[in-house]
Amino acid sequence: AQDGSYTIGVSNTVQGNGWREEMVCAIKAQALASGKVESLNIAHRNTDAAGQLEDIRNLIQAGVDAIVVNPANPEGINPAIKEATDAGIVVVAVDQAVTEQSAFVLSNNQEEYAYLGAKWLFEQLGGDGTVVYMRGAAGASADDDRDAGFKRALAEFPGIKVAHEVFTGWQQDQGKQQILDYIATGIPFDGVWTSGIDNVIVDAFVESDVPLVPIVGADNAGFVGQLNSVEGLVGAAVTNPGSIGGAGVTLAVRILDGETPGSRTVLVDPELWENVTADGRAKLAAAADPSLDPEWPVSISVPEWTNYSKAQIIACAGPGE
Amino acid sequence: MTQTVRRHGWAIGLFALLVLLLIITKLIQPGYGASGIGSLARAALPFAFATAAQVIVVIAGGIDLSIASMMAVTSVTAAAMMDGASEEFAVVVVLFVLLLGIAMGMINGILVVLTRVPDIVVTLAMLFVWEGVALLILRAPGGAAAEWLKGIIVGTAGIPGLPAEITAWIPKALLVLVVCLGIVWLPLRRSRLGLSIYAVGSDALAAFRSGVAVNRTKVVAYAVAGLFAAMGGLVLTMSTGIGAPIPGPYLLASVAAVVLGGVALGGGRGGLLGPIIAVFILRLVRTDLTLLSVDPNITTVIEGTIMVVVVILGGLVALRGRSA
Amino acid sequence: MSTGTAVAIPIGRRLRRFLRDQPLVPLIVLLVGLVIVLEVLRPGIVNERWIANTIKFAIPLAILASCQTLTMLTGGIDLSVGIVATVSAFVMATQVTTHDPAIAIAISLLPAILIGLANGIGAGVFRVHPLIMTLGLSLIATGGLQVYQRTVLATGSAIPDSLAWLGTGRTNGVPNSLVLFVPLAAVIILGLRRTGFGRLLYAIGDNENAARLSGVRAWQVIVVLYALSGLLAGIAGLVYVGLIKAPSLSLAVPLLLPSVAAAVIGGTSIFGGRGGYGGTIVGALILTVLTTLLTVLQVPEGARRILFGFIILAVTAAHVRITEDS
Amino acid sequence: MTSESLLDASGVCKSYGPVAALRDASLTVGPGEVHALVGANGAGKSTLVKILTGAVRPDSGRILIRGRDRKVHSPAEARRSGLVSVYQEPALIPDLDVADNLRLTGTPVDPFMKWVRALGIDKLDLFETARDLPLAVLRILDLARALAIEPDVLLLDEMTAALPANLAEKVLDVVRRQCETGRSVIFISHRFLEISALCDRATVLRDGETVGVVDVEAGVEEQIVELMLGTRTELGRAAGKPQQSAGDRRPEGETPRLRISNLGAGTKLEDVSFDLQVGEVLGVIALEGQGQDELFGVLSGSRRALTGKIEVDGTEARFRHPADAIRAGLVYVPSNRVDALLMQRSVRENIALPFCAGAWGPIDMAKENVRVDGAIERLQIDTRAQGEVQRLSGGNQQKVTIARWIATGVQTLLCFDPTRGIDIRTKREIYSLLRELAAQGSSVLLYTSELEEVQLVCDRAVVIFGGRVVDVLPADIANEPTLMRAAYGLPREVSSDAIPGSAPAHGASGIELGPA
Ligand SMILES: Nc1ncnc2c1ncn2[C@@H]1O[C@H](COP(=O)(O)OP(=O)(O)OP(=O)(O)O)[C@@H](O)[C@H]1O
Ligand SMILES: Nc1ncnc2c1ncn2[C@@H]1O[C@H](COP(=O)(O)OP(=O)(O)OP(=O)(O)O)[C@@H](O)[C@H]1O
Ligand SMILES: [Mg+2]
Ligand SMILES: [Mg+2]
Repeated sequence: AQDGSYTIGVSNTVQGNGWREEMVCAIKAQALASGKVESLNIAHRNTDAAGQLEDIRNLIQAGVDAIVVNPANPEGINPAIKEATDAGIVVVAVDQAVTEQSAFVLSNNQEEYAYLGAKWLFEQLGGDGTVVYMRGAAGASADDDRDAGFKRALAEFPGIKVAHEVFTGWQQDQGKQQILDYIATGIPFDGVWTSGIDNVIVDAFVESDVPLVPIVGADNAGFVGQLNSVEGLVGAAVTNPGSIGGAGVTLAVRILDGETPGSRTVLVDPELWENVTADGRAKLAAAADPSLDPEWPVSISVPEWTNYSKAQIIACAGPGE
Repeated sequence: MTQTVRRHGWAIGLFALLVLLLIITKLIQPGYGASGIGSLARAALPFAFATAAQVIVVIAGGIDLSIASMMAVTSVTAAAMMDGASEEFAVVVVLFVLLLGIAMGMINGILVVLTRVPDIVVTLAMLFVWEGVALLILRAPGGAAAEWLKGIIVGTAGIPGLPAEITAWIPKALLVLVVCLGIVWLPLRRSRLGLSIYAVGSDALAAFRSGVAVNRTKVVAYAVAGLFAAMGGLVLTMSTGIGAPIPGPYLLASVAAVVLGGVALGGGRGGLLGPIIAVFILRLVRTDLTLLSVDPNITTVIEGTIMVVVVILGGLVALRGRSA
Repeated sequence: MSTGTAVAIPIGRRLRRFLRDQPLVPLIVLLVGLVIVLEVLRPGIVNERWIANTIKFAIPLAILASCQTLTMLTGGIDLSVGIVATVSAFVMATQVTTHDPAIAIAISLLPAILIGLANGIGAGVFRVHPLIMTLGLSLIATGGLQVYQRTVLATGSAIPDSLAWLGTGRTNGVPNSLVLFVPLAAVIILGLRRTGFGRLLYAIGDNENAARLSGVRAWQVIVVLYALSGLLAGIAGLVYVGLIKAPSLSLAVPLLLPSVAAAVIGGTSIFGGRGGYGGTIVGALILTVLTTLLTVLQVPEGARRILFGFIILAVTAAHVRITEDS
Repeated sequence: MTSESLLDASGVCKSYGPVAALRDASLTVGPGEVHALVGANGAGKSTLVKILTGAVRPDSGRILIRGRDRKVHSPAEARRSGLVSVYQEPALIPDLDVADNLRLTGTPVDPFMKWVRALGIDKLDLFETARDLPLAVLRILDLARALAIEPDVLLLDEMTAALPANLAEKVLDVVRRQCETGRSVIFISHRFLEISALCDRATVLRDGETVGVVDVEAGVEEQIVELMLGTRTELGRAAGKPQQSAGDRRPEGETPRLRISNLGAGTKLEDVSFDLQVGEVLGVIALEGQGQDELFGVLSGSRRALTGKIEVDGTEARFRHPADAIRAGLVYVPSNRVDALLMQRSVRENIALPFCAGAWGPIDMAKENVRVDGAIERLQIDTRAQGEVQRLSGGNQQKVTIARWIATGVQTLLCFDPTRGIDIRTKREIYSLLRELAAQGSSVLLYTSELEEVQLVCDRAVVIFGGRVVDVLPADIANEPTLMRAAYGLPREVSSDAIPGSAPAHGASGIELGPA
């Protein structure tokens, strides 16, 4: 296809979650901003790897030039990716890696995400104490990767014990009930690590009138706002940009334009913003954005990979809309 | 003849709708052809098995909310067992997993019978139980599948005696579906056991008085559902090459396909053909919406609307037919 | 043959009969049992604050379960309550940034009633099975919510103080949400027993044809019922968002299956004609306590789900056994 | 039949919660015997049958089959011991066709078809779904299926209750032939004519106890009734002739309560016209399937008329829903209680149901109590098991369906075979109730399959044949032979002084079902 007339397919398997919604908006905004994408074809629903196979094959039938996919898991969709690349379609996996060699990968480093936050938390506690470990959804591969990172950090701090491990299922309400229950037991603990269900945890402490402990969360707008404003809250936000989807579009367009990158895999390493040091506070203050949905990550762009404006991503409009 | 048409009227109507949709698909995307049909068949496979499982339980007057969870259990079991094992061992795995499915279905059925709690409640509880079992077997997606198993549902089938022009259009996945469902369903449907399943769903008291062992029949229906669910789980592992412990979206889809296919929720009425065609229709609608690159959120609205409208139309047609 | 009058009924039989006539009693016994187990596993957990939290979380569930109770009495079910509650919560949270809270709340209940009305028209007039009708509409509502979400991305969201007070606040240790819930529950319980509409729900669930022959226009009852169910779900969503304080696109969706379970554990027959709301409330409490119990149990997640399933089954089976004719 | 009994049950007890269905029942049946099981509604006849055939487990009791102790746990086991029952409710699977129903029970088709023909049904489509067959045909098929497997003991629970006279006669013939081959039949019926024509002995149940076994011979009816009811009084008198009806005293030219002109509906009701006067009980007589179902359907608002019109008190009425008919004062009592009752709800809720239909708001409990209690009292409903209507016996259930309308204040009562399967005392209560209502100015349209009821309660009778009215007779000449002739579409005899009580010569001509 010539410049300015690419058709890009998108496949995503989780619907109704702020992070994923931001990812889709970033994809739309970047497709529009690039000026090289004629239309987007988005398959976006709650399904499993088999459903994603179906969506990718439908996209192949639709004759797209490239597919940006947030894989349901690293291996399950390999057959369809292979079929796509065999048909000459560029496939870019974002957020999570895929093991199929013919795909390009532009992913957030989930293991590093957990390691970074956990390490900061354990250091904050002086390497000694107990923490509540609030994971994501049992059986999800991103959760498994994060678990590996968390365990790696834990191994480095023999004085830290996990007082309580639960799965929030990445659901705000479950996370809140779980932490309220645990607070009610009266068993003391020194810190909380969350897999991104964070602002409701801070709320739970405030509502229960118990002293806050250090809390690690993601860079969701709600939590970042709390780190800036809640009295006595010590915590850190680890970035996990949903805008990686926009970066995926950029990569796909570059490859279609003939600029194939040297490496097939690009890992976007997370950053950590804490509110203990002045430096960290400055970063948090700069990142805070109360106009965003509290569930949306504040890192609405990926430097060097996206070039849309904030207005564009919030407008959430793709080419032709 | 008219008897057949009357009895299978709904399935025939659905089939016409499917053909119409295929024509529309071809109009939308002139390149749509054998490969498109092939991926349609592969996409339909897990849904079709989940639906077949649901059909038999619904005909027996129950409902099984644990089907997707059983599929997850069998899928992770198969993937975990095949991980690092030889290609031949996969045969053992397949047999084991099918038996496992039957066993899980039997447990569902026995609990329904023993506890006297309504089916929907028992299987709701078992939904959590089987989900937990799947998580205990594999805590994250993983495992492997034998190459020959993966190959079974890829490509087209050469059937001896048929010209290549035709066989080039018959995906292996469709053949697998027809064979697996046929092997179980056809002998069952015409047997006394099959009649008993219909009888129990239609009127359990009358069935008991007709000498049907009601409880045993129910357990059998659930066991066959477990078998179909195991096939569905295997198909998941075959198509993805791994097992995933989180159940896919097969439960509600199976209920929808059952109703669209003309099986009465309440039991005793309907067959397997209609619901399976309904599965293909639902998958093809999905394809068309993707081909048309409809906004994904609108897609959900359209799918919901189609479900409701088809059932309403079906109801109106049935009313018309009855009063005529 | 015993000839004397049966004076000495064995104590077991008498207990059974008592339990059968008072089906709430065994449920409450069970609830207390679970609480005791919890206290044994985690001494000190059962305190005033925990009880308040449990009630706070049980109330939205109980309101959602009232939708299931009412519809199940007619032999139906409402699978759209999870998304309807979410829609209300989300619409309220986004509208409140530009409107007065009272107006935002009114606006947010509108889609809830409309979805309920559509369910009712499908189930009552077109005779679509409620399972399918409400499932289809929940798909439609999910899509609609996503579309709506796109249009309000720039507006942001907020939780009005009044709802936060209602959802999370306590007055003298008593959760504020009881202010809403106690009258609501009383209206539902009395409405079922002492109004024509309540009686008609039972009648339609028991034998729709008989009701028809007695002059009942069932479709009218069904339409009103599902609209009411939508309204209740909307209210539940508002209370819930006041409690969680984070309006997400899937806020109350995970409560759908528990809402069915609460009604069933509470003794409402899924086939219609039998049950009541009192049991449902206890059922919601049982589920909430059970969730806590499983959270504090230190076992693998898989084992936790297995236990959850079996406990629900055991509770319902015990209840069936106690309340059925011996 | 003295030496060796085929079936010997003794000390059978069965309780359903607080209700003792059987306290101490016994029954002995010899080979080649037709044995009647009689008792009032709720005496426990059906329960005993269910226990004998394994459909219900007894609490205690001993059952000997051919002298050997047997525990039957299911109807299938009972069948293997040679006991087969035709239950009070149809037992064909509604969603299976007849052929599949036969396959399900392993019934051989040829003998089955032979019996079906012998029982008076000439045309039967084996591929018809059971749900679509009329009740009477279902009962016949049940019986044919039982006969086809040649049981030693055949148990017939109110087999003839739902049958039109021509089919009932065939059943009696078949039963007679059955015992000629040495097989036995246990026969339950509330019709003494059938019992005296057919049975050798009768076991009488009262309140779940066997209170006597009598040989059936001339004049034994009084004895049976006495055993059955446990009283001696008021039984010699029948319900008596109709009182001087209000219809006769009506001034000329008054508008009738209900005027039906050229009514047609469905495929069976073609063209029916008649008037129902104020204060009149009008009988409707028809063989099975002559359009009476459609007629009552239209009048009760459950189905729509194709042609013709209905006038209520002189104004034309159109019913699109039973609610419309009820508003016009036409209320319907179906013969099948299952169609009319909320089985899991209380007697009170069942009776109060029509009030709730119109008033969704709060219920005035005090007012409701007065009305409901009044109706219960007036119909003498046995309310021991009033928590759930399904625990009442058939007769009491039937009373509840009528009580509902008594409580509402009835203008026009449409009764479709209200005494089907009801014991003689309850029947009489219902007869006098209908007369009482008429005397108070209500009108009653009464379809009945028991011809003698016309002279017992009606003022006039219309006879419908092939979807048309073929005759209208005043009660005094509407004796059974006359009605029977008319029902078959034969012209009225010139001299109509047939002797009441003489056995009607029906069933001779091979009448087919459906319109002629
Ligand atoms: N016997 C029947 N056969 C076919 N359809 C029926 C029958 N009875 C009712 N319906 C249809 O079922 C729906 C609900 O019936 P219902 O009797 O409760 O309503 P209704 O009050 O009769 O409605 P309307 O006022 O439109 O006549 C209506 O659409 C009605 O047309
Ligand atoms: N399933 C049941 N649950 C509770 N009570 C029952 C049940 N079945 C029967 N009974 C009660 O047992 C008694 C005997 O009932 P049964 O049906 O045997 O009477 P019957 O003699 O056949 O009466 P009918 O002539 O009206 O058919 C009645 O009082 C009835 O209410
Ligand atoms: Mg009986
Ligand atoms: Mg009876």
